[in-house]
Amino acid sequence: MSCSCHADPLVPVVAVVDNIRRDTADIKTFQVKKPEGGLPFIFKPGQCAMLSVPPLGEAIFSITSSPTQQEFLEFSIKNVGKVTDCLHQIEVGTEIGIRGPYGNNFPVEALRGKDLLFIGGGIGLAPLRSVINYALDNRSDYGKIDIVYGARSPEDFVHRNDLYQNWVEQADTDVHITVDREFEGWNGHVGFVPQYIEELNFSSDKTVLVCGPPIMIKFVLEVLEKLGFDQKQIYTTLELKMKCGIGKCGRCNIGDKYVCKDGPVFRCDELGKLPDEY
Amino acid sequence: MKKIAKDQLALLWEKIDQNYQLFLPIAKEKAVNFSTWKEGAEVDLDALRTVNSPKNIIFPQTETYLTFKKEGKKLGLEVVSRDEEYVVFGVRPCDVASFKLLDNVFLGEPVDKFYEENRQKGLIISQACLNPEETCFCNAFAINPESAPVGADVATWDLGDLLLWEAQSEKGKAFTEALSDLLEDVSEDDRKKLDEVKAGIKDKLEDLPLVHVAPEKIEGGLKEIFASEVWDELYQRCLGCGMCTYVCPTCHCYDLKDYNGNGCGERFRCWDSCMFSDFTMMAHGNPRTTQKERVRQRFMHKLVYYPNNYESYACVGCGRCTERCPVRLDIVKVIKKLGGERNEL
Amino acid sequence: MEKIKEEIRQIAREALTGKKVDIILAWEKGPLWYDSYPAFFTKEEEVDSLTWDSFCINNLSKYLLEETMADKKVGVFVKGCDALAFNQMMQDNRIRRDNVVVYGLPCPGMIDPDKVRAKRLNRGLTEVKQSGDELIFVTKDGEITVPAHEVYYDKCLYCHYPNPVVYDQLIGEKVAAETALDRSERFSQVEALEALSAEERFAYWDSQFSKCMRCFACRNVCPACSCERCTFDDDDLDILGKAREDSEDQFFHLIRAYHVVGRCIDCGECSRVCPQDIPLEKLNRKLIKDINALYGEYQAGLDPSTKAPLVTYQLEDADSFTAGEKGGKGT
Amino acid sequence: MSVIANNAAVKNAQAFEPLIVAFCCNWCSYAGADLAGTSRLNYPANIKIIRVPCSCRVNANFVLRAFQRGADGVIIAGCHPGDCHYMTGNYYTRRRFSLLKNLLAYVGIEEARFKVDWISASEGNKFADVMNGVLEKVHKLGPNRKLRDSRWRR
Repeated sequence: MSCSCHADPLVPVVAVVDNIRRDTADIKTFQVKKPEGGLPFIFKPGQCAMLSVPPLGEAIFSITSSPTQQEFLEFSIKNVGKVTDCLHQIEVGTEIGIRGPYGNNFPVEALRGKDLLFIGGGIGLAPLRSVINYALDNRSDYGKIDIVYGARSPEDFVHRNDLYQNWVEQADTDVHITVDREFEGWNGHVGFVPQYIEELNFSSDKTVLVCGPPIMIKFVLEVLEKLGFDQKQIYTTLELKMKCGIGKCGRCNIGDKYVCKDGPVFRCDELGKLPDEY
Repeated sequence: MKKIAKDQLALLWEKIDQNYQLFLPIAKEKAVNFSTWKEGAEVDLDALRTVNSPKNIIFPQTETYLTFKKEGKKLGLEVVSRDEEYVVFGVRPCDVASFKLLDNVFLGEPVDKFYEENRQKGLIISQACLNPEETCFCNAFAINPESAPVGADVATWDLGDLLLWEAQSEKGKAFTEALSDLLEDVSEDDRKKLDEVKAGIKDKLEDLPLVHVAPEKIEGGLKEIFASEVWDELYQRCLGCGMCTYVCPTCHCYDLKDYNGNGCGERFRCWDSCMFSDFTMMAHGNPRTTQKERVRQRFMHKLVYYPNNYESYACVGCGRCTERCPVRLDIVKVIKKLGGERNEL
Repeated sequence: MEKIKEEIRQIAREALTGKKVDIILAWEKGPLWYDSYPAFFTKEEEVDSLTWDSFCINNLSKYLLEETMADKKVGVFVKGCDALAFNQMMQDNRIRRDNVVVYGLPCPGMIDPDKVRAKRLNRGLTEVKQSGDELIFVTKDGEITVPAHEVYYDKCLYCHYPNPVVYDQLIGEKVAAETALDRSERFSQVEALEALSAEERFAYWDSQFSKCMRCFACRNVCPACSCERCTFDDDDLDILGKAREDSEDQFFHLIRAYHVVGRCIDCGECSRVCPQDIPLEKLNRKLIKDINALYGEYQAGLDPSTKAPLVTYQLEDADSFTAGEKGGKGT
Repeated sequence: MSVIANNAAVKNAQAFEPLIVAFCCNWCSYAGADLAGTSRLNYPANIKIIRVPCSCRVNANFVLRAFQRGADGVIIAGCHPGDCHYMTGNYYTRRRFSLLKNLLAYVGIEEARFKVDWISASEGNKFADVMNGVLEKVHKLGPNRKLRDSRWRR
């Protein structure tokens, strides 16, 4: 057997789940590293990885930790299907398979010197968090950072520590949090994310990174347009069914692009060239 | 150029079989498919097209590539080693052309090493089509059925009781050399006969009912064709089976699945079909909810998306879908409906 | 059939212009001689391409599933076997009768293109005309006349119901219901297999099933396979694996056949569409034969108000396992 | 791999031990099994009993899946016709599995590998007899390879 087959992009390597944190009732954040310690691979903010839990198969997740975190990868995973359900049941120390990184990334180099506006909804904060932490770890490279985050209820917030502590404490960084409707004991902002963006009336010279449920993205884009943002200033991520991660299996094909390879990050003007099938 | 009498072919198979896994068009229970040769196998070199295309050899319908074993929290993964070297005999020029289209996908970055290895281990022997049938339209994709196609290591022509043989690649030459005791040199007469047969092909092609298919006549950009009203009508009769995608030599969508074999198991790659309702089904919904979107995806991919990426159509005009689709929703009808037809030749 | 074709077109036009229906389900002709396929007509002017010839094999009842779900009025043309399918789908509550106008077409039989090719009649063939019990193949080099039964589908030769058993309007004259072959003979191939040893039978079916590509054409074309979501399609259930593995092929075919027990109208569409020529009718007919033997003669699709054999029972039913082949009485 | 390979080697070295899967109705044959046990009637340990609420809960998938995953024989045991806890369940069982039994035989599965029978809660003897009968016949036939998934490790 030639050793070249080990390099096949479809073959995972073994990694170990080092720490598991429960964020919400159905979201957990997993820290994953090589059995001997360290990252299984080098990646950039916005990229994804395929996690395997044999014999149930694989699923792709965005890496929520920043590349500046050298000890482990983090994945925030919502329990929605067979693979995620299995992941939610495993204990610390369990070995899983991992392969990656896949897809393109947020253009962290090109964004240097710019004011950044992150807009996240629900679990959609996961890929953004990678960039946010990257930017904060290289704070002097970037301008003002605004983070708008919304969830259905206060119980549905992911990465609470970041939202309430780590990010707020940073210089020139504002976190704006909202929930969909009134809740007892909730004194913060109430309303959907798009409305909140409109209320906050951001100046249109910022670069925007959006991720969340498709319906939220749709309305956020409308509001941003109203506020005078150019499509070229807005980046978002797409999510389609993916299997191979290398742009061949055809599942995430949309137009002449493959989300797993040419995405998941798209600038909105490029997204406009694709058929509306996502 | 070499030749071999057709009644000597069994000796040839036997000889090749000693060193290679040999795939031939073999009839089994009424269906002709490429399968491994065994003595007594019913080889059918006259079958114009096999049911399953030879795609099944270079990109098998099911291919196990990983085994795993779980013990407590431990996970063991092992890559499955590949098969021996093989020879495929009797690949038609359209099917040879399809290999290049699959190569574009699988050998593009990041390279699919399993596929690459499969390709490297294979030797392709083509067989020219001297009697194309009514469902053939390879000429629409500039494929010459009588030719020695690019991508074949050896090209052959069936002249009734003779098979003419020409090595094309270095690999093909070495292979031919190793079979020299069974192959003899052709005579001037044989060459002449071949030239005559080849010359006669053009008329036969022009006589075919689907000769006017011309995908390059399709007008409009990606989004225009996508939004065309044609799809509203075309998809209606589609039953949503996956036959067209499975018999198609250029369809390459696949799935990766695990088999749970009681504590240990394996992961395999298998063909999948964009015609199936669950193809794009995710936990939070399905972006292609009706058969219309699925049918559109398949043909947009073949006629627009793939050409945008690789500058050729993802169809070779083999006629399998034309012959097999239960409701005759084949690519010819789609191309024509989109305006891909020429009036004169 | 030419005359009937004109009549069909007229009916279709009138139904559409009179807003009697929103859609007409019929057939259209493609570029090849055998190329008649299902078509959906919504406008009067489209009806000119409607066809009716000896290649209209597709059963249009299958499409009623989707269409009536969308709450549309549908006019559908049915042959004898399609009418059985229609009734079967009615029995399964898969069609809303109020939404459908059924136009019955007595069927002389349909031509099997494979039989035409086997006779090498397809070279330069442009048209096939019907003349009584004979068919005239019009080729570029002249006309060839062939007895119709030589090129009809096998299933047509056994067909006992060429005249639709259900319709709102019948078009043309009824045809004679005598079958070209003895109807009981349709089980002869089943009997031939039954006579073999277990090893021989397994070898036979193994080599048949192992050709299967799992394209699901047999399922999707079947009027009895009318579940909204097939259990095989649910990835998470993992009832049927996706691998080409003999046991998965066997599993699929046995369950498919078993799932249509008592509802299979024996239209043979599954075998017709199988790209690998797996004789699925030999599985279906085995089950039909056993139903007939154990629970009395039954033809699915004949009467939608009856119950299919597997959703009912008789106290005195025989079984095949307690005392020999058919013995055993219920208490 | 070595663990599995060793197990297989050990198994091969021993005499053939058939694996029989028996789907038993909760209201009769499952109790029949109990009775057989408490009456110290011998029935072999390599019969794996799966309790079902009624014999008609078993569907054809279950039977085929058992064969796929290593069973050498499959038994369905329900209440005698007329005695169903749910009034009519086993009448359906009777029709369904009469046909399935014939179908399995038709595709070449030896008839002795699939057995349906009626065993009441009081028929501990019959339970043991039926189980032993199937076991004996299957033992004679040898290991089942038909319908077995080649990837399954027993």
